[in-house]
Amino acid sequence: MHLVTSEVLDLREVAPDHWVTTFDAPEIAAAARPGQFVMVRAGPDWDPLLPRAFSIYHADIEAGCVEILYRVVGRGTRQLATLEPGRFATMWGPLGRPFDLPETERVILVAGGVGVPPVVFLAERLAQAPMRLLGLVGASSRKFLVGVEHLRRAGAEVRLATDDGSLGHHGLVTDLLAAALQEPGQATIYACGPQPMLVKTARTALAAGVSCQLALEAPMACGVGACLGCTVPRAGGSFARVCCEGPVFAAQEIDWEAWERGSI
Amino acid sequence: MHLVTSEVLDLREVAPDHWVTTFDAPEIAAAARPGQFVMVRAGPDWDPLLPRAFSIYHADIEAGCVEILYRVVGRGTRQLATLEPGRFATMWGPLGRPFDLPETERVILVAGGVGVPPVVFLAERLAQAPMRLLGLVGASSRKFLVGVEHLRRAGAEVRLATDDGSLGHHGLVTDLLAAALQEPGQATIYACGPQPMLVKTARTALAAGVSCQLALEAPMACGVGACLGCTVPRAGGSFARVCCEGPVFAAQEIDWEAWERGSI
Amino acid sequence: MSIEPSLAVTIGGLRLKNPVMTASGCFGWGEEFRAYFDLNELGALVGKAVTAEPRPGNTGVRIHETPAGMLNAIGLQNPGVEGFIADILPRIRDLNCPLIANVPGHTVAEYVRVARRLTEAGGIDAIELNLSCPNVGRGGLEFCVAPESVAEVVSAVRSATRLTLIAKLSPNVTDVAVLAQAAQAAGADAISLINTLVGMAIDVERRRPILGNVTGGLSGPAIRPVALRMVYEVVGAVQVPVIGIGGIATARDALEFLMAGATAVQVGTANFFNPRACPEIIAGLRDWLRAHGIRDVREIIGAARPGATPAP
Amino acid sequence: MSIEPSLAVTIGGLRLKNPVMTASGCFGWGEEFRAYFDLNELGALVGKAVTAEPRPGNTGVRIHETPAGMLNAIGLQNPGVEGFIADILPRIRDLNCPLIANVPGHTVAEYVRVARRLTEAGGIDAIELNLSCPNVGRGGLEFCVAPESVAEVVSAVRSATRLTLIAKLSPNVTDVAVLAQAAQAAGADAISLINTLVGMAIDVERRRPILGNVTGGLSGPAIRPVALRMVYEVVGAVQVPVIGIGGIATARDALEFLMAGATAVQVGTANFFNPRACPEIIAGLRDWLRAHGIRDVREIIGAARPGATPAP
Ligand SMILES: Cc1cc2nc3c(=O)[nH]c(=O)nc-3n(C[C@H](O)[C@H](O)[C@H](O)COP(=O)(O)OP(=O)(O)OC[C@H]3O[C@@H](n4cnc5c(N)ncnc54)[C@H](O)[C@@H]3O)c2cc1C
Ligand SMILES: Cc1cc2nc3c(=O)[nH]c(=O)nc-3n(C[C@H](O)[C@H](O)[C@H](O)COP(=O)(O)OP(=O)(O)OC[C@H]3O[C@@H](n4cnc5c(N)ncnc54)[C@H](O)[C@@H]3O)c2cc1C
Ligand SMILES: Cc1cc2nc3c(=O)[nH]c(=O)nc-3n(C[C@H](O)[C@H](O)[C@H](O)COP(=O)(O)O)c2cc1C
Ligand SMILES: Cc1cc2nc3c(=O)[nH]c(=O)nc-3n(C[C@H](O)[C@H](O)[C@H](O)COP(=O)(O)O)c2cc1C
Ligand code: FES
Ligand code: FES
Repeated sequence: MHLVTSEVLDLREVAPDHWVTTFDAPEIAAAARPGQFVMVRAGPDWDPLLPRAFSIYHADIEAGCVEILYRVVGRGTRQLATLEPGRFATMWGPLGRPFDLPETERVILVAGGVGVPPVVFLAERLAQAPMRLLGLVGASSRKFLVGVEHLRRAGAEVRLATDDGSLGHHGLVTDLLAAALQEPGQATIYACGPQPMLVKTARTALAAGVSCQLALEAPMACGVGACLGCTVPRAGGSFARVCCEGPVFAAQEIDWEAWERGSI
Repeated sequence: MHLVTSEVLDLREVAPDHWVTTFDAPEIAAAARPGQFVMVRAGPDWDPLLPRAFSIYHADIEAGCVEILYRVVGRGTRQLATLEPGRFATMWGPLGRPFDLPETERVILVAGGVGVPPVVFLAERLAQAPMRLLGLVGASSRKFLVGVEHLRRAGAEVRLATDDGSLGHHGLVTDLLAAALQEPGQATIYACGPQPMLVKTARTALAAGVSCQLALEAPMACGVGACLGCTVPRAGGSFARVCCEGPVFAAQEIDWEAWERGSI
Repeated sequence: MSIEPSLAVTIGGLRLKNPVMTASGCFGWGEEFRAYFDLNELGALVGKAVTAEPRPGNTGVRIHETPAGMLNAIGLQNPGVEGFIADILPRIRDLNCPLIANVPGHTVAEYVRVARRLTEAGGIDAIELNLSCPNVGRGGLEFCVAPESVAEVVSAVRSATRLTLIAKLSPNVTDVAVLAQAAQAAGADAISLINTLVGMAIDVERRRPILGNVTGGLSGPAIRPVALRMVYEVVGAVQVPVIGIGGIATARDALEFLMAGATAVQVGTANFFNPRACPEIIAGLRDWLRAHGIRDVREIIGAARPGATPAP
Repeated sequence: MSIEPSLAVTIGGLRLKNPVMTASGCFGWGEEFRAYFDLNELGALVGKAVTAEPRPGNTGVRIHETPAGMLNAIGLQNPGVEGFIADILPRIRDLNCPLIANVPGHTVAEYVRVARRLTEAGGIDAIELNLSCPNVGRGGLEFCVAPESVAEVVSAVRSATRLTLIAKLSPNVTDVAVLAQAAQAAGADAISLINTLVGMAIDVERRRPILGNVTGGLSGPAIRPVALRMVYEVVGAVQVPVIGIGGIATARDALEFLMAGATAVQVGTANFFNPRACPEIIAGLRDWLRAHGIRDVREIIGAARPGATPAP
């Protein structure tokens, strides 16, 4: 874990309201593994107060930089998107439990909305591996489909879904998953996205008996395991902290029904 | 009074930690008079919460822009100095009672530290007037002397004082005032600066029977007369609001002793 | 839906065209804001505190910024009820929105005297009893903490005026709901809350309290969660309308209070950092209702309370 | 001056190398922070609440950001006193700074039982009685409001342990000084305050309270002015040392509490937004004292109180 004052090297809008910020953070880049995240504070004042968690989108060990991809939805992301190159943010990480690497011949990557980053990072790390990558990417509309080129560059076949049908399958990305599971070859599923998508994906995987790892989100204060704010219900009965026991969980570790019920 | 979302046109550091921001604010520029101020909020979030008051340094009616000069000392000014050209701030004004224009043959402008702006603005408006301008400018050290060139360009003779003797008189700017008052010709004094400088200036002027107007500062919440936070003791006994009954007061209007006592 | 939603609500005898009022001490008597918007847009205008005698206010520093909030120790500076009636009232009488006077006091007699004079003078539509001003020595402070004294003040003033009577409560108590019940039982037409939390700040370099008065009242967005919780509690404890106050700066903030069960809200500190806060909140409420296909703001009052119809 | 200032202070039987502790529930048992600094730098480590039985914690949303603050409704999740002694204590025993356990309770017996087991187990240097947890139903809440119940809990635990005993008070009361006096009279070695203010937030789109528990505790810089005022009040009312808590995020904030008369401070929420908050505050205190030529931090304790020597 490294706590750094990190310079912004680049800031670009990759889709409407979707931004990528590149930070100079060599120690974090060197340690980062797909599925992990960083905590970022973008300003010196007390509102917004808490850091925000962002999945690592790219970690370039040689260039020593870390990229995050985010959608501007509230105070934290709005503030972040004003940090032009040359400005600084405080960042700590890499945090959390990363994806376990696959041992199957096929890998299915399922991403919804701004759930793309960890899945892209994983695909890049698997680009040289001897397995077939299939990326299923969903968004509300074609203009919000991000990270697709990165998946293709990593050698993945990509199938798309949009809620409004403006590109690819007209419907949910999880619709594509059922079909993909019918195809031959043992697969491992990796998923990140909004809660309903994750719940659906987990249930599909559990029903099909396919190994599945999901990167979860929960409201976080500290990101390091201290506040107990980010808990999700474990299949066993107790609570697990998303920030340090996750964010990646295997499908069978979570009590999906309880999580659905307890969510805002 | 105009409330505008104003674009930053220019931001430059004119001395260590001293910045000038130029805002696009045609209505305010057109209405501004020397001694008046604007309230500025530089960010969308709630910390810092309150707007900050800044004297108008320049108001260019033709270009439609307003300039302020400030020293970065706390949260508000630090935030302001991050607003690069193209960013926006909320601004309202011009506010407060301006300087009454002089009717004497000589005008003595006394400025300490970041008290320079209203005095420079006044000098510029008097540049074409048939009177002699004498600027007395003080700062802790030569590198913090700002606005001097503007005073000279407006036709003023300028005398300097620094606390550390690095340029001009080694001592306080108010030391220069006593000497200046000995010189021939009836004078009006205009002053802006830290509280001790204003108190000294007012007492010197009252003792010499010379007309004197001073631009005061007080902690402000609203800047428009509503909160009653910015009061200073009147010579009569009651309180005056700096934001709307001032910031400019004649020397005889204020109970200087009570103000000194009550200050933080 | 393109139907214009209705924003009107009723508080005692007051009909408000919308649920947004100004908070006492944060808007003068409105004159300072005429340059920024048409005051007639307001649901009601609550003015500065009016005391029996003129008050000069506190010496020394009166306000200090804190994280997402501010401390004030103004000390009830005002020209007294006679000065108010002679000098201020004539200038604001023409306004086309209800005018509410805020009345603090040291003794029951003082509350009654001011309320009576304001009623006689005419032009004022409601009286908000400030049962909680922490800034003037012990003034008013004794009235905020015990239900008996709240009841005493409210029933004495109730007998002295036919105007709508609002009891404004202090948050610096263990159980605000009990005070609200006492005020209701004594004849208050409505409860408003919260007044400021008592706070303080120290100037570390000078090693002394920053405010001339040592302590002051904390207001602004920082206190909003506390205010909302107290409003939620009080709405569950009384039947009269509750007016929510504390840190409201946006239409979304106002919606939180309405959904907690407040019939109306007051906007205080926000006027200082945005002179157009009130009209923006009113417009924002209207837009939100329209966007959600809600025809009447009263449909969402209490919508987040147990038993309310869940969001569609 | 180049002399290294002394930061050491004493709280009951505890000698602290500096006056900066962590606040309960905001630092785990420190293990999460070992990656960010050497925990032995701390004046003391106050750990998570330890209850008699294991507690799963609350369901639903547990934290929510507010302006310059946050709400939490964790629900005292912890493995219970036996789980703590078996699993956590062995891992932290080696620390070279005093360890303080925070103990909430539903009944006097529960407080006593946990305090006794922790004393027997060894390795814990002080017990902080959490007399104010607002998050678990009525749990603890009854103990915070009446001086009699505070006294009852404190004196029962006092008889059960020889460890330094700190009474942590709730700010959600009319008169915190009276509670502090009750705790002192019953044998508390120190008073710590404040715990969180009860607050709430509503999700306007879903029309329901955001927190699973409806209300939660407000902490962070937003509450600092209230905390400072209460500390200032309590220091004037008791003779035992007072530990200031609430919104402390910088050395300047800590200095405000020390100058108000606190002997030490606790840092809570700041650990979440800056994992190095504690060591930075300790270093900042040292730098400030050095820059001001002060050799001993105790010289500035109470420096902003009436009668203290004014700043040079
Ligand atoms: C492990 C992890 C990884 C993450 N990775 C990413 C990532 O890669 N990219 C990404 O974009 N995000 C990611 N997130 C989410 C991210 O941390 C932020 O929560 C998110 O970006 C929103 O932050 P914000 O400050 O902009 O919005 P906030 O201001 O925190 O608001 C968040 C949402 O809640 C709503 N909201 C706020 N206040 C209220 C209220 N009072 N009532 C009702 N609704 C309200 C807002 O409208 C907004 O939609 C991740 C989160 C976790 C836990
Ligand atoms: C009419 C008027 C005109 C003005 N014109 C100008 C101008 O032209 N140029 C200009 O630079 N300024 C001007 N000011 C002052 C300006 O409004 C700001 O107050 C000033 O710039 C400092 O703002 P800040 O937000 O940076 O500092 P703040 O964060 O508000 O702090 C102000 C000072 O107080 C100190 N401080 C803050 N908190 C504490 C605390 N808890 N304890 C002890 N000390 C504390 C800070 O260190 C700092 O020195 C004017 C003020 C008025 C009223
Ligand atoms: C500068 C100032 C002056 C105030 N004066 C009064 C007053 O005279 N009477 C009163 O009942 N409340 C007074 N208040 C309290 C407000 O009306 C309101 O209850 C409180 O500030 C919380 O709301 P806010 O957070 O929106 O400001 C004052 C508040 C401020 C900030
Ligand atoms: C997430 C969280 C959990 C907390 N848990 C406890 C607790 O278990 N026991 C306790 O006495 N206080 C608890 N507190 C209160 C803090 O110890 C502290 O009193 C309060 O947060 C104010 O300090 P701060 O503003 O520095 O956070 C908790 C606070 C937070 C934010
Ligand atoms: S975010 Fe604090 S424990 Fe996970
Ligand atoms: S700043 Fe509010 S009255 Fe002057």
